[in-house]
Amino acid sequence: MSDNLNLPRRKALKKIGAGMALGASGLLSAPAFAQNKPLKIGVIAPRGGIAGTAGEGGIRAMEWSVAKLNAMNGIGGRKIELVIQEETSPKETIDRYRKLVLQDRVDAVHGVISSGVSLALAPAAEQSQMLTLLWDGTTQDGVKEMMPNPKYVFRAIDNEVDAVMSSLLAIRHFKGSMVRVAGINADYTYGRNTWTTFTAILKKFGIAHEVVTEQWVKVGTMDLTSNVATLKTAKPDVIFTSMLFADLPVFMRQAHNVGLTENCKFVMPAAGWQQTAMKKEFTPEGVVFGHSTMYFDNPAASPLQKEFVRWYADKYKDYPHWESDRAYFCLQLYKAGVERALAAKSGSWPSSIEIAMAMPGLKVESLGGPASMRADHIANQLIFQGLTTHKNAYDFPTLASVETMSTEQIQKPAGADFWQWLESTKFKV
Amino acid sequence: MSLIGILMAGVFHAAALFLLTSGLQLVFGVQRIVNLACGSLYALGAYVGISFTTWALAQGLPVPMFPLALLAAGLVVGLIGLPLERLISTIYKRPESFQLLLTFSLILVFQDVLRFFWGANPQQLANVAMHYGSVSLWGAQMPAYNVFVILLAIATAVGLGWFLGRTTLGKMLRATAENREASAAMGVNVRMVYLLVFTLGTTLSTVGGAMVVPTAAVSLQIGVDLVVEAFAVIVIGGLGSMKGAAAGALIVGLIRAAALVLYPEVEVLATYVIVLAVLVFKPSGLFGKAAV
Amino acid sequence: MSTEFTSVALGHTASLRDNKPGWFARRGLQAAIFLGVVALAAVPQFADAYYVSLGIPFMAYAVALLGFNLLFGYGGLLSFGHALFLALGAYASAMSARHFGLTSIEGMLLCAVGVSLLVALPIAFVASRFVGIFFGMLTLSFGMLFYSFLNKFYHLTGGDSGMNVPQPTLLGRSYAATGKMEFLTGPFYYYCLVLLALGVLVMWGIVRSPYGLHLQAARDNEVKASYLGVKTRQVRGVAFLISAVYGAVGGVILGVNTGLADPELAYWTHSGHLVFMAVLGGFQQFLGPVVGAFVFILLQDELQAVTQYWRFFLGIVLAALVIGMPGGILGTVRALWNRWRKR
Amino acid sequence: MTSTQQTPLLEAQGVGKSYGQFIALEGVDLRLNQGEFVSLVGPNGAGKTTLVNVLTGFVPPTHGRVHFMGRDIRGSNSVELSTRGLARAFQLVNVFPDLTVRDTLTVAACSQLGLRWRLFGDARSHRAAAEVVRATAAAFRLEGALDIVASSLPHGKRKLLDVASAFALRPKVVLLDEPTAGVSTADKHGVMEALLVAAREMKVGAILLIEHDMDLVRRYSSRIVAMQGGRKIADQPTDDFFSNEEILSVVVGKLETTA
Repeated sequence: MSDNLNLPRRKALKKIGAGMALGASGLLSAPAFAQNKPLKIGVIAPRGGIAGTAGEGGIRAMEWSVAKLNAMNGIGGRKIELVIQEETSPKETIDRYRKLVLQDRVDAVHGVISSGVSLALAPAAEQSQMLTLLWDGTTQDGVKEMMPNPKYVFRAIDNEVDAVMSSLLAIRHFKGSMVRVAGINADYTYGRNTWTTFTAILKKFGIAHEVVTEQWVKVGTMDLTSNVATLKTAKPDVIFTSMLFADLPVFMRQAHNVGLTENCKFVMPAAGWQQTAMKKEFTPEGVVFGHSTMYFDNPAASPLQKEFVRWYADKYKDYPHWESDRAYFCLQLYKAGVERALAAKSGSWPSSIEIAMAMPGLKVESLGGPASMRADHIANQLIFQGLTTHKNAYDFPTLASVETMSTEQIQKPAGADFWQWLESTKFKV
Repeated sequence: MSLIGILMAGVFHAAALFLLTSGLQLVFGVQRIVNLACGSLYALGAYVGISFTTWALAQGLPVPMFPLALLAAGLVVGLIGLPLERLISTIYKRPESFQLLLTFSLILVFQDVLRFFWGANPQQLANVAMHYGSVSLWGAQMPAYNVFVILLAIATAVGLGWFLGRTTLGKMLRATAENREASAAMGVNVRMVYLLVFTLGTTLSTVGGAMVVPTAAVSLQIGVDLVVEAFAVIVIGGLGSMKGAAAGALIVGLIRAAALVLYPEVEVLATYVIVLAVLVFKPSGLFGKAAV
Repeated sequence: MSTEFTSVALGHTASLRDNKPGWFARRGLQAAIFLGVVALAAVPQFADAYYVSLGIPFMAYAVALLGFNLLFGYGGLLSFGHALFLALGAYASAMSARHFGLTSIEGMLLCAVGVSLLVALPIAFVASRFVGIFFGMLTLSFGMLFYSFLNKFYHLTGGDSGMNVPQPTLLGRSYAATGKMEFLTGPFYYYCLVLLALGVLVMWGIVRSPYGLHLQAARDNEVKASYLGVKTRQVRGVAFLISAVYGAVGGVILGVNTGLADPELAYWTHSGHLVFMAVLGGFQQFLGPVVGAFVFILLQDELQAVTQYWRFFLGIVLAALVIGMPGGILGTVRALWNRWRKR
Repeated sequence: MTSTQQTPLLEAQGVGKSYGQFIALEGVDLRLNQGEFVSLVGPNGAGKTTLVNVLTGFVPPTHGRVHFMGRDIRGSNSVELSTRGLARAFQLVNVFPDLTVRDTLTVAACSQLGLRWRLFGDARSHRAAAEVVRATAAAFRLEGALDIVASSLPHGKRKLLDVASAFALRPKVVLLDEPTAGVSTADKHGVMEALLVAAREMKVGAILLIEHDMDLVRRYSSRIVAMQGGRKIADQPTDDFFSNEEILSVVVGKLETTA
């Protein structure tokens, strides 16, 4: 054991001198570094715990597309090398982020799923001038405070977008039979925001409704029978839930088992993460079911997506969800950014800031479809939702018909405040 | 609107909690050991239960038999109590705090062992629980299996009561709990008693996990999450008391249900408030012996 | 009975021998402290920036554990909810920044100390009645109560996303110009080092003081102590307060380091890691916790680098320590040293 | 024998203690005057230790009251009484296993000097405290062992340390519960001698000794109180006591059966 303990110390001593060379700054991909060096990309994603599923989805897509890119000539002639770190609590993750920046000397960092971590990382990224592309986990509240006009941080689409779209779909499909409304959502910022969004949009469209119960469950709770019973007694017409972790299938199963699913509609903006766990036996048809930026079974999907889904299904006996698309999008965007910057510098390797400057406005082909990066470093992508059906070969429901909306219609414009925008803007159902 | 449904849900939650804590209480009652890893054992039972039952059903086990498969799985993994007891026995003579430490280390180990075999994704059993359909109690619909779990908890409580109270072995355990030296002098093989009690306690947890999982799912997280609820139960009920476990479980279960109806915001906090109130006004818990 | 247990356990690795003015205790300890400070001060000069940045969480935990060990090592009280006070420190600095616009770390520290005392007082009042497992469970309950409070009152605490902890000024000097990493691995590193050194000196004074002796007497034998005029309950209560303050100071450092105060800081497994570090270094030695924090940080870092199953190996290490090496690293070193001197 | 007119240092009037139905003490009167060395004898379970517990405020009596230096001790616990000068040594070896002899004595010295809440400064180098420690150690011949951890002391010495720590409080009255239990007959006298010397040097007012060894009792005590079944059955000067056959037979007889 003792030498086990000494190991890192020795390592630290070996690093004498090396440390000062580049100090703590993130200006690592300077022209000085030869093109032939591999391009190191740090990946931070959860591997265990409630978000483990999501993390895996992203990492797998990353590995898939890296393999493809490296088969050609990588990015800008440099082969890609992934350095994967686990995303846990913000405190620990920030240490691993620094490890990527300072020790592994990565050229960019991709990933991150939980809002808490993304909020801790963003300032660190700006300060260490490390190009950082977030897959997910960007709720409104913190973002305003923590990421004012970022230089190096690029965010996925707003988390609230899915809720906006499914609220609109709910109105389209359930209008008239939406008097008694209930909500059961995870007891944290995302859950609260999505629920507020839903009720706000109902008001906007003058849907006369009564909120019969609002429930906030601790993320990862595995026994929701009491909540379900309470919902049952509240006799809602529609239940809105943005739960998206393992607790969602548990909720549906327990809801089904007391007959809550019989005469009540469901709205689930973010159920896609759990798609394969939402078995037919307890997930009814006619649920507003959100797949965010990628729906694996989309008949109109691009050949690219079809190819990926096939590979994924063969390799993992499972079907990919939107986190795969997010990861793929970030990598493609980064590639496009590097290439544009390279062209601008006529071939000599660009610095982080040059790449960062190159990315806004870029359009790339992501798994889910065409996607682009806005000037305010927020993504524009397509969102896929629809009503569930059991008419398929799987043991879980799919979408009867795929509704597609672009975030250009349902995402707050650059610089706007989400809630004010939600008030003012006109949506069409 | 009928509150029965909510009430029953509370009782069901209580039943699950009792199955989780009864083992904890038994072990503490006899050995004065608090096993922080109880949640992990519960999770272990659930994971193994799912895998084994799924396999058994695939092998053509008639669906109505699935509880037997779960029970079998729970009982078999319960045997892990034997090596664990041997491990913990190395620190019987140390201060109580050391048990907390050792069992905490077990949590870390279990978390990754479970992850290694079952992966990061939460596991669930096919919805066989609904095979028995649901029953209607005073107008409230409830899956028959949930009622079965409640009955199982009651049976466990009664069974343990009878075992500890009536059987000679049970009396022997109680004697050991009262005074280790004396009963050793009277020829009780304390070492065997401890081995037995700890394994029994472990088995209660694993069986609990296995039997409850069809109504929900199991994730790596519950290993640490359940510890908190379990502590709430035994602090309220009183360490080492079976009555306490039952009472504590009922209180926590019903408080939660009640909070959901009255004021959902305080669902979690309410439990802690009760816990602290008990600690301040009746430190020994409702049925516990003196705390200090 | 339990006092008998204690005596057996703590007796077998003649604990806290710093009471005994042998060479190791007097010279050795002073030398160790001095060399330690010098070595730490030198680290940024040669070590890789990453390891320098690891030095900050290390010092944060070292400070917190000094307090924790007054409770555990000297008071015989194992708190399984001590992360509460680290979280409190972090949140106090975040709130003082947001609500009172405090930007100086001194202000944050003062805030944290004040708040931690306010919170610790009622807890100490209740907790000082308990020992052993009950104390552990009680503190765990309080810790989790705070955890769910942080999650529930999100409009106050930011819920799961936590609160931003801005880069503070040190001694009135602002480092807004310097990047965060330069700030952390430069001035802030040395600032923390000074805090740690002060923390060590103050704690060294406390454990040798009459009060410190009374605390140990209460740990070893409550009844006998009371007959020698030791106010066991009050003495323990005060130990809890002091440890709370140390925890909060550690929390401030941690908060500045992460730039965020988040609820996970208060989750009970974080407390478990604190205990782990104390035992790893040797809770029966004055400097044990500091060594523990140091080794734990490097150990965790190394394990995470080599395997995604690092928790498993941490668990194995902890179990091995508890069973085979209860003296921890320093305890074992001390034992070996004594044997060597006998020859 | 001192005059009984003066207010006794320690006085119990009709003290009774019962746990549920079980009556541990019943109507016990006891006076302990300046300069007295009283021995408390009786078979096991006679209630001797319970009496001492009551006298030191460790357990409250169910009946009667106890006065220490003229003041009713009701409501004051062993901590206060010990600082006011009522010290006790225990039947079981009961020191602090992990503290050195010096520290153990210092603990007492600090409470006696009211240094309890001094949070800083080395207690061992506090002049007054150090002086108390030195004197006590000297009186009990422990100077040699000052820096040895209690748990590694030989049994006899540990016993001494327990008594010594009580004396380090500079008490008016010391209650000793079989200070020589488990000590070899040879050492017993050593302990007692040391104890008396110390008592004289430290101006201890009175000593109450619980003892089974009749030679010790006969040799050192000025008065003897005999108990049985929670009652006081005799309270006489030593010589009268040892000439009182039937009482002696009760006590000694019981002793032989138990011994």
